[in-house]
Amino acid sequence: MNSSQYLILGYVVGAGVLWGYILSLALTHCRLNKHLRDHPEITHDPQAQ
Amino acid sequence: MTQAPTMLANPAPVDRPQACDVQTQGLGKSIDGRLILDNITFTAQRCAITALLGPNGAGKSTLLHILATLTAHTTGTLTLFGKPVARRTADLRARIGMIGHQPMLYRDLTAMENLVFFGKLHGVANPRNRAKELLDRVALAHRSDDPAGTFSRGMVQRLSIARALVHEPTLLLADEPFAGLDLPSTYTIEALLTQLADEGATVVMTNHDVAQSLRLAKRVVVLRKGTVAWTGEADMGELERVQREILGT
Amino acid sequence: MRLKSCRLTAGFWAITLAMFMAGVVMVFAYTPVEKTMGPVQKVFYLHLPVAINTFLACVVVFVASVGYLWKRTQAWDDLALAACKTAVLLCSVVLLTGMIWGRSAWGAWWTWSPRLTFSLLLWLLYVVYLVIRPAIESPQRRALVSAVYGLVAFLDVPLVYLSVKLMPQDIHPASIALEPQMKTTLLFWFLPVTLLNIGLIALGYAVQRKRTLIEQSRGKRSVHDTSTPLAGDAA
Amino acid sequence: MTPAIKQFVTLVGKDLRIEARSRQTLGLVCVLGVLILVVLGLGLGRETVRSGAASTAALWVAYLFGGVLTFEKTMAVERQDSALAGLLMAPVDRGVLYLAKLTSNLLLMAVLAVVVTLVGVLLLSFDLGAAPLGFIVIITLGMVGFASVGTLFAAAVSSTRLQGGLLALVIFPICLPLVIASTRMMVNLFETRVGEPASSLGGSGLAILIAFDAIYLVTSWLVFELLLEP
Repeated sequence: MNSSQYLILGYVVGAGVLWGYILSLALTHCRLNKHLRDHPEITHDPQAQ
Repeated sequence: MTQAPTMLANPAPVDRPQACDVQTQGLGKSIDGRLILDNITFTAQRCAITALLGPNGAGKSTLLHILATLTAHTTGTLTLFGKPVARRTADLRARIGMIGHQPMLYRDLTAMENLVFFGKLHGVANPRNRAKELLDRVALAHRSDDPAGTFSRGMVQRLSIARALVHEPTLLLADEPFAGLDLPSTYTIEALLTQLADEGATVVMTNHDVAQSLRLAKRVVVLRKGTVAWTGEADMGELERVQREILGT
Repeated sequence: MRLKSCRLTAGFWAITLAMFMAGVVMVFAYTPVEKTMGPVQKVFYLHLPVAINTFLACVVVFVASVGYLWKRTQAWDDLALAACKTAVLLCSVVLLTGMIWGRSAWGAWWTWSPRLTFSLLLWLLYVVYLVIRPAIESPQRRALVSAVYGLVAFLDVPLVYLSVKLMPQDIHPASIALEPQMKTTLLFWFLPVTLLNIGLIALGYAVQRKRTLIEQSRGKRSVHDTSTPLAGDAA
Repeated sequence: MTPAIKQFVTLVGKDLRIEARSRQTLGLVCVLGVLILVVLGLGLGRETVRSGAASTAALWVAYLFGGVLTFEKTMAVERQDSALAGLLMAPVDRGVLYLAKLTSNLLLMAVLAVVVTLVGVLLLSFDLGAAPLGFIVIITLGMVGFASVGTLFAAAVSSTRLQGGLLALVIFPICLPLVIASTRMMVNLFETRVGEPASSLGGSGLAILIAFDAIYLVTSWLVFELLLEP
């Protein structure tokens, strides 16, 4: 591999890790939101002070 | 010896039994916004045993830890020996003895060494004499040079009481002092606690045995789900009532 | 209200992504090639801002840990955890880009140069934060131990820096004379990476808050069984 | 003696008495240290070991792992039967509790160091005579820093389920800078270079070690109380 190819590799890996993680976080967020919508008692519990 | 050894060096005059060394007003404890204890108001009188009853998880142990100033309460006020408990609690703690689920002893040290060690930490003037006196009192003098790890459950519990009394506390907190004891040990410890109260100490204990608590204590506080469900004079006639309060029916 | 915050979030990520893209375009089309190291030197524009942002994330871990020790509320612990995950992620990117750079420039994926070693130790320091958490069962205890660790770890960072300087010096570019275009690109890159950092911590925090909420609701039935500190210690 | 010093002496005396009676920590720790030396000695081979760098590194590994085990063991004594709760009920300053535990740990580690170093001299032909004073200074400073962090986190970790290994996991990354600095200095002292006298103790290195100790010690001393009263 030559220098330019390493450069491209660097950006692909860096951006891939960052945005891949963000994507997975966003998906988790949506899943949790759905879970909370399905179980309204979690957020609106009279016992929760 | 002409006089029975006392556990407290200077028994309080028995003519002031109404004094309350423990007072709580609207005491609450929350962890992460969840209430463990809520609006606990009760008093424990001097020269008497006060029993905290309630199902598992009612908050009895937490309350006892708050009274011992080991855990901070989050709302309300706690008054010990007439002083409100604020941040610095070391001087108050010096007047409190505590017996927990666990013996709080070093199993590799002998009974004597354990007592001398805790006596020294509390700044007792003559720890060795004090330890001897206490070992006599809890009937362990013959085993004073054996490691605590070799003791039976009943003996450990007696040594544990001796440890809690080493600095002559005026308030004794006992968390399930009868748990796992056989009948002879139970009677010994009952006698010890009663005698302590007679000598002028304030004793607060948690217990599961309702009948025993009513027999020993002067007042009973029933906790359920972190709140005081019922308080009243300990009277054998109230047995069923107290049991119903504990069950919440 | 809900829709508005939704739009704001979407807008935020759109801007961040757009700036990130613009940065990439700048790197490949605008900035000149460095003479001695060749094109691979351009990894630097991603590498350095991410490295600086790793520190910022560590600062957030520190602040949140102190916040927890002070206020003892779960929210601070959630923030510390989110920031710590971000710090580890960013540090991983620093390590990866650094390794790729090194492979191209010196022919080895890894050299024990002070700077790379420093990044590795920093990474380890914060990975341990994430690793020990599941080992502690009681949520309060977990938050407390984590907060103490987060505090001590942050104070440790300058010490790590000092210690790697004691290591035998290796080849590493001390400094590169930056041409104006290079400087512009580098400065520009701080924007998307910092936004990314903020977004990551915020999103991670939101996710963690919800997880905590669900976990707490599961434990609610046994609220009154929470062991008291001393009983917990005995276990 | 002020009450605090009396309490300190009582606490350290208690730890030593328990250790003298049960010998549960030192026996274990010393054997572990020797085992590590033997394993590393065999693994590195005769020629590598004879270079001062390898033998000092092997010694450090033995000290550190032995140290972690020491911290775990001495804190387990407090957790057993909740003896710690008894300590907390006493009007003792939490800082005194910390310093007493630290001192006990350091005393035990000193015994460990003597044993391991002697074995190192015998098995790895470690040349202690080359710079005995520098060796002692570096070891002492290194151990003070290491033990101060170790004592703190032993209190944090010992109440959790996963004790074994967890403590090492927590302490090592925190102490890495200290380990790097002290190992570096030791290697500088003992690395045998042909026709060159062993280098003397670098002043800047020493200053860094002392700074480490101060930071670790003060932070741990201040934070220790939080871990005891959750």
